[in-house]
Amino acid sequence: MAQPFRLSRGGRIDRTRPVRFTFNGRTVDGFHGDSVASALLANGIHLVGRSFKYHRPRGILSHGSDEPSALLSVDRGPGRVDPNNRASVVEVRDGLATHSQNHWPSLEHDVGAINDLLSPVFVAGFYYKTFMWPKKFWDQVYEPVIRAAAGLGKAPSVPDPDRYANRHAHCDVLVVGAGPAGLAAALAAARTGRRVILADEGPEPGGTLLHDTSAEIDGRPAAQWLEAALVELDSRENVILLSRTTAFGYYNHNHVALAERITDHLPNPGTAPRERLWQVRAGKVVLATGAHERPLVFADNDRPGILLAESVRVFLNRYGVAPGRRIVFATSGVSAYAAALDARAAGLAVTLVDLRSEDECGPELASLRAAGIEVLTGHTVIGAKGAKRVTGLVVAPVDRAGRCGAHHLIPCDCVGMSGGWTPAVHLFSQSRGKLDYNAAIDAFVPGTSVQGERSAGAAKGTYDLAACLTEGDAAGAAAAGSAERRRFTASPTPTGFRPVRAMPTDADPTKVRAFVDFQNDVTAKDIGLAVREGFRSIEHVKRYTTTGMATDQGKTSNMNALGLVAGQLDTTLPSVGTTTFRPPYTPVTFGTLVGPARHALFDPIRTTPIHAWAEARGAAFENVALWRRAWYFPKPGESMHDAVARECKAVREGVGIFDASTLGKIEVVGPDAAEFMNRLYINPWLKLEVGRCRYGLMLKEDGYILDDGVVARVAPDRFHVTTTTGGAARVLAHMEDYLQTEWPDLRVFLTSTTEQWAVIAVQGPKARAVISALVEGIDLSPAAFPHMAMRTGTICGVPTRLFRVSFTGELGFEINVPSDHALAVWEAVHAAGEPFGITPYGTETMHVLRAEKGYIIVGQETDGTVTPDDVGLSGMIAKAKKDFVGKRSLARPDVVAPGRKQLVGLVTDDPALVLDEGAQLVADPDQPIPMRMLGHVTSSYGSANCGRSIALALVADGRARLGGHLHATTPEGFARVTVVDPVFLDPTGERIHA
Amino acid sequence: MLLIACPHCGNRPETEFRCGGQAHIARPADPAALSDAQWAEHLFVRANPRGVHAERWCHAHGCGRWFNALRDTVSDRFLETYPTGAQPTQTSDARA
Amino acid sequence: MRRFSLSSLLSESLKGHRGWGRQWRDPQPKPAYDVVIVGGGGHGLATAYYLATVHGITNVAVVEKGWIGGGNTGRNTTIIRSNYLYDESAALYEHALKLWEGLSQELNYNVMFSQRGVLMLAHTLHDVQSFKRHIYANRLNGIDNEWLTKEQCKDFCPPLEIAGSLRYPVLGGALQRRAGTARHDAVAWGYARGANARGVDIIQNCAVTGIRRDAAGAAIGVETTRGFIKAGRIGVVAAGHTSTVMAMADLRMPLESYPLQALVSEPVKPVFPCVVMSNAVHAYISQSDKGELVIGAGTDQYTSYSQQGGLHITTHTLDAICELFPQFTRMRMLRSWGGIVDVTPDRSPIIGKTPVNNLFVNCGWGTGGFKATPGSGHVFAHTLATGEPHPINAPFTLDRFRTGRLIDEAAAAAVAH
Amino acid sequence: MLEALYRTARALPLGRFPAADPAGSGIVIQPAGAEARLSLRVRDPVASAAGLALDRPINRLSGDARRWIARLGPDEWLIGADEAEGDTLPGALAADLGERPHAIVDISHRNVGIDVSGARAAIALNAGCPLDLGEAAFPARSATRTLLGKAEIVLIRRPGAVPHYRVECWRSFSTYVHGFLVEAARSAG
Repeated sequence: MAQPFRLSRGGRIDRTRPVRFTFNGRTVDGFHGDSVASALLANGIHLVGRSFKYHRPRGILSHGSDEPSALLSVDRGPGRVDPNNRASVVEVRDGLATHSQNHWPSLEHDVGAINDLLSPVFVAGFYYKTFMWPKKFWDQVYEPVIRAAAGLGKAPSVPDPDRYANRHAHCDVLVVGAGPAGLAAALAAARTGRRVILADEGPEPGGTLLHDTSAEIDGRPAAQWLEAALVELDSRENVILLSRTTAFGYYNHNHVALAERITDHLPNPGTAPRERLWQVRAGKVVLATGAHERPLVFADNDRPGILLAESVRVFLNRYGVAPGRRIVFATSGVSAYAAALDARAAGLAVTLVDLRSEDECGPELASLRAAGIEVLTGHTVIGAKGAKRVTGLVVAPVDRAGRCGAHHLIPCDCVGMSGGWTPAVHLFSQSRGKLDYNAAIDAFVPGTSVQGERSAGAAKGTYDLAACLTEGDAAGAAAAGSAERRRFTASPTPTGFRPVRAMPTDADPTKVRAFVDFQNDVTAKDIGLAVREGFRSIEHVKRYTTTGMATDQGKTSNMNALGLVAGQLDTTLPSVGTTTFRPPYTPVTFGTLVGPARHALFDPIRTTPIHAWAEARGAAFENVALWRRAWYFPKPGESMHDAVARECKAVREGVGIFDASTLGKIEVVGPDAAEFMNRLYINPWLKLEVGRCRYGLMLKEDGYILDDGVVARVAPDRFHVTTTTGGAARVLAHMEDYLQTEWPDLRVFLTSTTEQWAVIAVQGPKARAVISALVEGIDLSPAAFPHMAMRTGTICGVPTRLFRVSFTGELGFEINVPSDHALAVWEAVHAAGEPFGITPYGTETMHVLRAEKGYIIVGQETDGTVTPDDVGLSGMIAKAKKDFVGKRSLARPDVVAPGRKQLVGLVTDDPALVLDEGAQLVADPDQPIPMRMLGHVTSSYGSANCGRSIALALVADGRARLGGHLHATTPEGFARVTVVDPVFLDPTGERIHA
Repeated sequence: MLLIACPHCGNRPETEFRCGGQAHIARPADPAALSDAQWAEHLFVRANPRGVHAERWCHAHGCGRWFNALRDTVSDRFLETYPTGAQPTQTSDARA
Repeated sequence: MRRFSLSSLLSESLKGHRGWGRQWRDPQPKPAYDVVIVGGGGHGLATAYYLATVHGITNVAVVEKGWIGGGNTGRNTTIIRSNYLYDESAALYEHALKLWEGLSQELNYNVMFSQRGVLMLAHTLHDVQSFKRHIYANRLNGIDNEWLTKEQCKDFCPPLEIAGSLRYPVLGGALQRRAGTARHDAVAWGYARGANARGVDIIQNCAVTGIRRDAAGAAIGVETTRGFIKAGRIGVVAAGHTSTVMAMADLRMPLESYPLQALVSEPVKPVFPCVVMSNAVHAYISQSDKGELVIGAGTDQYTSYSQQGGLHITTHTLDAICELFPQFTRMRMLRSWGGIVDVTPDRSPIIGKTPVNNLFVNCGWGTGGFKATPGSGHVFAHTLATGEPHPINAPFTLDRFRTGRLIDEAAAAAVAH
Repeated sequence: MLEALYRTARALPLGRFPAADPAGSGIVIQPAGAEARLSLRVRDPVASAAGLALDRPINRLSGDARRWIARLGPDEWLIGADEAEGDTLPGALAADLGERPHAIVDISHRNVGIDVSGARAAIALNAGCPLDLGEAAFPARSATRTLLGKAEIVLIRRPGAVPHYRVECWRSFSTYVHGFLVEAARSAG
């Protein structure tokens, strides 16, 4: 398509590099350097979307990230489709496919536009007043319809092929915004040698200098000054200059988040990440974020072709595009004059309508008229004509009292409107700085700072170019700790305006649709209704009308909304309040925030040195905390049930081998180690002999079980502590806390050795026979090496701490070897065990075997509300100890009261029935609901060794119920169970001492 | 993410630290001598001031040391950090 | 009170909606009330509403330092469910859920209670055991909650990734079909309008600065920025600020106030049909009527009144969301914010009397208070009206921390929300 | 004899990864070979033990590439040495520390080392490490425990003309840490 609205010259686009993309399937030509918005306008396309609620035709309002209306779905190839992109910030590139949103069947003919006819009903908050009858209809009819109508674009539906990156960065001075103030700040800071990061959201630094083509700085054209500034910044190693990078969040202690868009504008992104999150910790921050222009509020001000005045100027000067051939500028201030002059200079027909009276207007008026522009002062805009494109503006003279004279239609194909300026104080507000209202410029500006930042330029309400530069320089220098200051000269930038909340009109108010929030379809009438209904805080008005809640977060609408509320309440703006700005400044992809933390890097997968062996053997794995543990080892064709039954039998009848490396291990060393252990565990430690082990139980201070594990005394001043797999980090932290903060006098040191030692458990009657040939330096005979002993020696030539312990109830050894030797030792043990039929087993078999013995697992039988007595372990408590962590809590009234749940065994009437873990227990299954629950099943297995199912449970007064019956819930109903002792096998423990 | 001055390592990002709640709550020398109410107070009742708060931090992914800090819970600004067992030079609203 | 209905809406639409009056008055505080409620959030306003409607006590003031519903009521992710483990919690939240089911009609205000189902994902064998414990307990308490296989989870929530290759594969889930979401602001406004219509004074921009007590120590009124207000009984429902208010009566509370963050995406067409919670990877997500994905993040580790937390809390949550829903990496975060949640040692609320006569408290809802709003207000109104707890809130005493009779759902289930 | 036998058999978890410059970005990621490592804890240290300086500031490295000591906290040091020294070094340290309460714990197999070098190495590390790795804040001979993504590491900057960092992590995290560094190098552009 030819570009009929492309000006013959000018702009920063590269006319030697044509670019071709599509809009709703139609081919659109542009140039490198175009935004989608500028290219569409160059081709005369103004209708680009439908509004959220009323499905009104919408065009392009702005040239920047404040754009509320021109939201497109952008397709960058398979898997790279996403909605709600602002046409004004998406850069064109070959092959880009863009689509308008929120219409059916087409953008031009949208059935949803019926809503516009119903707009008298669909006012602010109408949905709170209806859709309540019949009650069932909300879920089934109303809500689905409302949802289908809402929602703008479509969410991506397939996984994203792009990668995202993260970078933590530090600098002395972070400058946000590379307009004149930001550039001056960055230059001043950079010259001190300090580390500077300068971030700008646009593809090209320069801000207003990119389109303020008539400006001069220090006697030369602004474009030259800009080029020199960029060359200097680029040459300095202490400066990082980031384009396409939005500072979107200002968090605590000068932690500022930036989103850098790396590849979206590239036709061939290669392997680069799509976007990068910069987490900058800045010494000082300079906020030079500029200002946003305010739309004027008049009837049908949302018609395609109606733009912000400064945006018209941007399209003309920066992109070489005429948004129309017959342009009317409507304004209440002087800044639009520059746009009008530039439009006239581009050869366009221009009329300017200024709300201000002739004497309110400044000397600039004369220059406009001198340029041949028709200027109507003291005129209001009554409304716009046209539907899918503006065709004219109805204006009328208006006096100071707001009385309108005769209406007059100015035909046009484009309107540039300006209601003044709003400093972009978002980041300042996010930094928790307090905003002050400056009546002179009718704006909230940065007031008291809370963090180490300063604002400069338009972000601070300073609009004049020379003042922006001077202020930026001062801010940058001060942030860098320099006393040097520069003064700049520049061409003047007239910016005064008369604040106007809604343009005066004499039209029937019930017929006027004057939009405040374009995207969310909030009109001035809606604001009025909210105030009438008692919503007076601006936060209430926002929430009731949804003004400022759209994807632009009210950048163009907030001040108009605030002003309308204040006007209606006849009060000042500050007393209505300003909304607190929250991150992000502009929407940020989840991918940017997630960064590399996807797939394998989402969370570490911890594996043991023996993992590869288990994998090769076809083991199934389960996740336990961050670990991946072998769950069971199915042989070909075996079900889990079969495999576990086989493994269980093998351990009791022969020998099994189990990877227990994930057990937490802590080396507790020091002269006071025993005393330390004594204070932390419920049982006694002072008299444990070197070379002996003890099962320890540890409580939190609230008396509930925290963790357990076997502990060996390696030397008088050295303990080898084990913890549960999931509890390792928690226990070490718990120990360090008490050691450092409660008992700093104890001479004890703690070191995690979880991963120093791999643990190979060899369990079963043949265990001794299997390892005896491999072990050197340790007498394995039962007399010399009894149950609950620990010896050091070597196995397969590798030094070992060999524990004779058992979590199965069988004769057993846990071979601790340094991790890098574990696989070799495991393979050697396995080979030595083959004549004995050694069977590798996983966590499931481990669970079954210990349940057969009634051994608890912390986290399964206990849940953070269970005391030692509840699980039948109160006998472990050292009676002689006056105190240990948690002891006092065991004497609380409700902990000693009868009725607590106690650990018992359960057997079902049907030996084949395996209860669900978590099944609840009742005495009478026929009682009415709600039933009285007596406890629940904590562990439940089919036990091949018992020849039936078994279960452990916590039951109220359980130990008094032995032999009694209860009923356990099943998916279908209930099953009768008998309460039994929790030890199902070998209650006297003969096997373990074999 | 807060920036926290570890007394040993200097300014470090919050993710390296673990917050341990209110500081200066000493474990009673003889818990058995306390009434249930006193023990509950020790275990559960916490100063929760809107303002300067003395709290415990551990540089868990750093030097591993516990220390104390005064922080304003409204601005989240740290007034000072100081070693476990020491007293702050400034006063907090929350006197334990 | 002008009744809301389709016909009143239509008739107003012909008249430019000039006929709608204020939804609640803006009264000057009277010198004395039978009951003064400190805190104009959902719980406080519901309390006032039920004092008026159930107990006939209408000489009531709700005193709010800012604007009503501006605290956690307007900052939460609006999840409503009742599938709690313990009898005490289950009774409390089920009481609330039953009230939710008729609330729009009761209040004549569409609170958009949407019973879209809350699906809690199990990622480990431990989760499976824990969820089944909940499901069975709920069954015996008459509360719906059912186990879904992972394939059934996918059917119920099509965007969910259930591949075994996930870091924490989905093993199944617990679904409460009656659970869902509601429009948070409307709850505050609906209760305010209903209470106002029955004579309750809702006094905004009025901060409590002190609690006045008589010689015997009993509370007799509140000092405020708009003067002293005498009160027969005082109910403090101040969420994150409870410690500060109670300190005015020299009471120290087992509470800590943490920042809790949440965020929404840009609005998109319906893509997410239910609420999904995943404790193992720390995420919960739903889609609002407006089309935004509403995502709850975690609490920061330190206490704060700043309503602002760290970025790492947000990124951590989104890591988990994008692990479960990998197609959402190209969605964009539109808005994030923080609330201040008051957390008790057992993460269950405190609703009832205090050691100070005539002073009552309703606090400690932590990260999950919104779902309880109607039930909380209902039982607290009973407590304020009669001076004694309703049977449902009787276990939620301050004294349980002395006796050890804690109601620790989180310890039992490791469920954060 | 047995000693020699088992040492040759030490199976390092990252043994299969060769040195790599995954992105062609000049960032070389090289899993370290087998080393001896000790955790030393002592409250009131002597100036040096076994020839290793204990009196350097916290978060400083001393020694050389084959025998180094990093002070990680007021009473904590991480010591690295040639594998052959693993058996003798604890005794030598203990002898010099005498009666001072201390703990020497062998963690040779707990820790895994990955060397990251190149002019842009710090950029790759900063993909997951939140510290300021600039010259002033983290000069050569800096050493500290910190984070890389979701894993705890010890980060050491070795002296030398080209930036050279040693990342030490626990054994079971080494796959994650290595994978993270490779991804970071790819994205460091």
